[in-house]
Amino acid sequence: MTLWLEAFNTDFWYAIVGAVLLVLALGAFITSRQLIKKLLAFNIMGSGVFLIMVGLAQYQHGPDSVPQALVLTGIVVAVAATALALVLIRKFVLKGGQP
Amino acid sequence: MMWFDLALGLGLIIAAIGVFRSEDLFRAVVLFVTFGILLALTWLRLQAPDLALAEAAIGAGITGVLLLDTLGVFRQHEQDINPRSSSQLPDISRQWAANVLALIACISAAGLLAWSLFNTLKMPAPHHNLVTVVEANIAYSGVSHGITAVLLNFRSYDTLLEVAVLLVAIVIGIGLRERVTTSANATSDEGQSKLSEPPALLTSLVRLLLPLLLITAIFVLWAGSTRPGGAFQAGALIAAAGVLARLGQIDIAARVTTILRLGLTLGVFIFLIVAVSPMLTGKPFLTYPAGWEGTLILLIEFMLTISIGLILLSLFIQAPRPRIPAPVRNAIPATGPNAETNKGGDQ
Amino acid sequence: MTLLNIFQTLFITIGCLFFLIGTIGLLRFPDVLTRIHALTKADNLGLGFIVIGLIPSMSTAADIAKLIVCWVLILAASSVSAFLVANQHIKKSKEFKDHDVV
Amino acid sequence: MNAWLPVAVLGTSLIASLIIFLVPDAKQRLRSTLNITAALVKIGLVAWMVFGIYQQELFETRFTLVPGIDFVLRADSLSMLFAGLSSVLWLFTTIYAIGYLEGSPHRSRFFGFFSLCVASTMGISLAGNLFTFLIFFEMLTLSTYPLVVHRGTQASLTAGRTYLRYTLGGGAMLLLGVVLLYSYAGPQVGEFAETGTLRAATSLDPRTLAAIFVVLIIGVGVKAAFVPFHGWLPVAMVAPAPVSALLHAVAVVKAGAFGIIRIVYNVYGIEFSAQIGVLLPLGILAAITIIWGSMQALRQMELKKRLAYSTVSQVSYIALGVALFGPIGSIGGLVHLLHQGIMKVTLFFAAGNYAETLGIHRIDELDGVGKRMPGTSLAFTIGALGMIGLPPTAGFISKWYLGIGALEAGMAWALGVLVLSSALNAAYFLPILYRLWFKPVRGAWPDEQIPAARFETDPWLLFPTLATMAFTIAAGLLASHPWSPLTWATLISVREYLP
Amino acid sequence: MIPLLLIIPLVFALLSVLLPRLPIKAIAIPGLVLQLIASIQLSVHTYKHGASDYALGSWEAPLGIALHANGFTVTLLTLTAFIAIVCAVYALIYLKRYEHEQRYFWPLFWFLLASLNGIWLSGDLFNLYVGLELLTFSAVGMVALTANKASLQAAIRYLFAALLGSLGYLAGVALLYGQYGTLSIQEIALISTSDAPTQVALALMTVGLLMKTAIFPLHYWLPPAHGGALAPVSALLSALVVKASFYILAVLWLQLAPDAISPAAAQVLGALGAGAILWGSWCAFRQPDIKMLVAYSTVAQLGYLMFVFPLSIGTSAAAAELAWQGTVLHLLAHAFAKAAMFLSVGTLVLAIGHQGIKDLAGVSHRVPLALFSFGLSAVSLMGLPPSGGFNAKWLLLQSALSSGQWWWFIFILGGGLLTAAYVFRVFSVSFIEEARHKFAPTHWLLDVSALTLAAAAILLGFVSQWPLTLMELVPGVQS
Repeated sequence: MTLWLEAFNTDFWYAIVGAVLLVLALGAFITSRQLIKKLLAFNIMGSGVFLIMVGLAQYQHGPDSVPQALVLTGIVVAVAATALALVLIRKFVLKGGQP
Repeated sequence: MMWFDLALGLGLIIAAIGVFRSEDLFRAVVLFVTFGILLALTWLRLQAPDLALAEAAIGAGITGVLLLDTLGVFRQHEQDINPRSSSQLPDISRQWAANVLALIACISAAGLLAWSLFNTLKMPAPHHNLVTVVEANIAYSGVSHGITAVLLNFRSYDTLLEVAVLLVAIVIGIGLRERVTTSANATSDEGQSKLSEPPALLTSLVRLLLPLLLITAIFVLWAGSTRPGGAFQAGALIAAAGVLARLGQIDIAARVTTILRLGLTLGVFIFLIVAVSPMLTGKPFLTYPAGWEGTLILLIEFMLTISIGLILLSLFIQAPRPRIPAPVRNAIPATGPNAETNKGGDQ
Repeated sequence: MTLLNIFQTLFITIGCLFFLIGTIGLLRFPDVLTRIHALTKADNLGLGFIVIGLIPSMSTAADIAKLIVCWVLILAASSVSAFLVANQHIKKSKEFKDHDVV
Repeated sequence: MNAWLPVAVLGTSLIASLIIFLVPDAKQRLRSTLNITAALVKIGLVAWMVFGIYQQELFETRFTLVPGIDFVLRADSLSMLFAGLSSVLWLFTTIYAIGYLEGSPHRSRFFGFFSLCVASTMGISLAGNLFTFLIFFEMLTLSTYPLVVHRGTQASLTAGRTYLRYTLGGGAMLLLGVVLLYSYAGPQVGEFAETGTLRAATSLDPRTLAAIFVVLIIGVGVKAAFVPFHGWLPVAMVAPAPVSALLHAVAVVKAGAFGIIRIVYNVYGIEFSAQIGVLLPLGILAAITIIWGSMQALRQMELKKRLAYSTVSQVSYIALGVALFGPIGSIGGLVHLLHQGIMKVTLFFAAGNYAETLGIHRIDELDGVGKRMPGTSLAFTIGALGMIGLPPTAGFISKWYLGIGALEAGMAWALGVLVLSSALNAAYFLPILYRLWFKPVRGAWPDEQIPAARFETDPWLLFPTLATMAFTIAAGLLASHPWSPLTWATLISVREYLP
Repeated sequence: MIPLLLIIPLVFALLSVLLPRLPIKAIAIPGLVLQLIASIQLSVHTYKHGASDYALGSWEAPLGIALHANGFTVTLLTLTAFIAIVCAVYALIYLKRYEHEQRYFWPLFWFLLASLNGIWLSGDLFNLYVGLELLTFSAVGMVALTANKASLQAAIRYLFAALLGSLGYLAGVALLYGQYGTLSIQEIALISTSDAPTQVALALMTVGLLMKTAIFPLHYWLPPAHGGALAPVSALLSALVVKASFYILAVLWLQLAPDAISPAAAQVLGALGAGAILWGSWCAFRQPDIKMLVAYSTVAQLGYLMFVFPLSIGTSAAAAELAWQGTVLHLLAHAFAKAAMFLSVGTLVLAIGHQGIKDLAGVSHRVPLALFSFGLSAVSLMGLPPSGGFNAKWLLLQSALSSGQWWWFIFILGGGLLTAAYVFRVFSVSFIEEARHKFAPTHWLLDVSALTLAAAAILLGFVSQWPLTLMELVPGVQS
């Protein structure tokens, strides 16, 4: 029992939430047919991974700026990925593709 | 405080499920933006204010705007090509196979993650503790805020590559613009944005908000060296200002001119120059000259803010839009400026 | 439980109450216009109360000023966005033929 | 200088092929001179090396290709036998081909691949270890495929496909065998030593070595057209005459036979292979092929098909000679490698002449050709007699030695096989000779292209045929001459059987 | 100077974004020559002094990012520089008729090179992630350049698959950071233990990287992307981009935590590789379109690379050494041969105007040089002797035998025969006499560049000693 109590310090809980988000988003990514839904699933999956990264790194010795810097880079890369995907999807739909 | 974390965590998961289950795309995007805001709150709970700021500005803000703009383009595209059935019935077998595959993937991923998370609990503290190392070296990094030190000094190569990633995204965006961007079509781009005259109230609010946004952006940039803030968040704020100006019909960076290209590449260019110059005196790549770290980092951050702002803004403006369909175009001269074509659901 | 604490908790609870009313209004009202009405009015008022409730616990004058500026900005933004949503709704829906649109 | 000679021999035809590829089709004269000079230079170099080997000099080029395995070109007595044969016959085939392909399109491409093919044959003969042998063995497949499909008709394409299926399969088997041998017995086993390297390695278990031997022989046997794998040979008859002559008399088939000789003599060593008892099955397989090939040849009514099946059986004579555990037997096998080459080339040249001048493809159209084309028919007759093994020709000598070798090795049944096959050879060659000389001409020739001018056919075609015919007779009569193939073969087998 | 290899492509990329059309083409070749010189200079340096480390911003490994240049990295750098020059020369002429694409091809080309060099040199897990993302974006951009419906769909599918892969990789990095507290590969290699989180992290990273290397079950995105793209683009993608994620996988499995991986897991990867060979060859055999045939052949040939895992984990050092050498040679030979094949196919399609294999009739004497380079590269792909492909196959076969895993034999040998099956489909058609289409003349430089790469593949067969000795100094397995 002691394990679960200790798990409830905030950081580890958010790591678990991140893991759950990752799994849910993975399932949604594969099943969804619409490209935008896939893109949303990708973003949520990214956030899940970031939560795991910061949660796992910080649950024992408090705030650590290295994973936070990495996640900041990760968020910016995720935005770039979303913007690129949207550019491609819009052009694809304008050329007569199915969203 | 434990109950708040529990609620916030569950809230995140419910928002995510909401996004996946909703059929209508608009609903999904709105729920996604709420998910972004909840995530910003979580970062606060994880004592990562930088990430909260970034998530709110970039994750929920810019991504939300891009998604809504795309939905607007889809809806307008539907109207142009006489609305037929939204999508023909997908063949069931492919859907069934996708579901089974998704199930297997989810179960295996969940099992793996649970098994590893469960074991990390039993593990001793990790061998290396970078927190102490960062504290030890922060004095030499020229800034007092840990994250900015890591981003722009200890791991500055990552940041360089990351801005290059942003630059590639916008280069592709410009590359895929409507092929016929020669003069004949360029005016129509202009004409189109002038088309739907925005309500006066919006323009006045925009005129009020713009200076305020720019001041906060510069403040966030400046605070970066000591408090949470920095180039990326400031860049996102500038992009938000640009988007607001675009909605309020104040036209900036609409057409791809050489000045815009210079602006886009400015950040990486200065970063490279600052990184390469010490190499002439024999120091390794990306080292800052001894006493100058603070000022050089600020210089790079300033340039980065400008180009990130411009890149994120251009990603919004240059994204492919349907050219004005023929019937509407010849309708413009007759009825004057306030023709009623709705330029995408930007509200 | 000094006087200040009572004052603060009182105002913040009133603020939350107004938020609660706003959300109930959102759920109960039938069409778009009434819902915007409920949302903007109740929430802004609620926020005002919370800001007042928070002011005593702020240490420096600058923080208080920031809080108030936040409130003013939210007021401006929510009213303009409410107006735009209404404007859009009128343009879209059929029965408001005669109203001209600003 | 010695280290660079083998590479020079290989280089002549490689460089020639690259240049010829670039020469446009129209420039007939330039291409012909290039071809012939390359052939003459090669013969000169080979003669120089033969002279050097006679003085016990060593010619070797070696450089490491993959760690632990070297690319070795070494000229020893056995390689000179095959190199000499191919370089001489390549000269005559080139002259013949220039005449044969007078009007046809893409000649540059043909001659480019033609010299590439001979380069790989040279490589096979000069290979110093099993790895280099494998490299050139596969290169041969690649360079002969375009020659088989040269005409571009649907029939030649299907023939090409079957040809590939067999040869690539064989190549894969050989690769498998070589890798098994290298990893089981170590890379130094691959080196071709005079009396075989495996003899020393007594520690290895003979059963696995025998299994590896079988895999190697199958890999090489496809090209040597042993019975179950000979399918590609008759089908590849669709190719133009010089190709089937070069392919079946010199290049592909002999490469297979040469491979068997290398494996038995230089890798396993004749005594060791006898020890692990692989020679007998090899001999039986060769015997079956000899009998079966001759039987099939009887049933063929088309001239080139009959010659193809006769090649199938003749090549197995070499394998039989190798399987006869005794110096005389191996001399017979080795010398037959050379004699059969010369005789078969003459026969194919003659067949090509008939097809080219009179348009004759079937045997029953051959009535009374002797009068119309006396020279070619004489060459055909000499070649046929050689095949049967009558005294004045080279064929007689190799069969004679094979017979004695069989007796000496105590395999009387091998002698029986030889006699039976000679009878079968007579059965399918003599009727042709009878038609040639004693049958009256039946009506007009199917498709007379070259009129009977001063010579019976194009001089370019006639002279190579007569030259090779002269060689057949010379090899037969001057057998004991110090420079003759027979003495050379005895020199090789003497070295094979040293202590 | 290690960082030079990172700076040159980035500077030229920025110039290509800024400058108008003409100067971009002008600076392309000089920049690439500069890069080749830098990589050769680094190779010579490594040959003399062995592996070298380089701390960026003079911050040591656990905190800062360390670049690591050993024998394998240097070989890959020179390979990238060489193939990039030839593809650039080809693209200069090939893109003459694609006016708009040309403007945006060159910046993406340079960013691709920058990310490739970054990945070869980097010794830091998160830095590899950012490098992979930059690589994916520029590759997707190049695929989507032609902006027609099919290429856009292929680009979207490629982008989603690659993003999914990088997220898998990032999840693994997150777990590893949580477990060891550092991101530097060398640091983790020292203290790595085989416990649950490390194995799960490796599993996630492996699945992510398999998705990005398009190994058998996760290869659905590669054929439309590589088949539909412009010829120089698909040459670069097939030869280099796909190899980057394989390089990271190899570094992870063989350097990061060799003892954390069970031989059974390695056998699974080997099975995937075998499946890739069979499935790729089977699909390639059935493709009517020549570029799709070559794309599926990439899927098949990538299967060979997977054999390094079962042959080097849990086997004797000698077998592992042979397997590693064989894989390196195969990687080099496949890069040359596949790039040459895509370039020659590009010329053929340019001359004929159609992409069907049946339309190739009569090509053998109208566009002989292109077909000749196609033939040479086919020889190397099939692993027939004089080529580099043969040496690689030879080493893999020997390693399979000495490690006693005979079952890989069938796939290595069978793969060669299957490749022959679908390659000779092209040859048999090209020897047909009457041509079906009018042939447009093609620029001679197109043929020359394809020929140089094909000749390199064949020459590798003879000089395969150089890269291997370079590897010997600091063999990938031990360092």
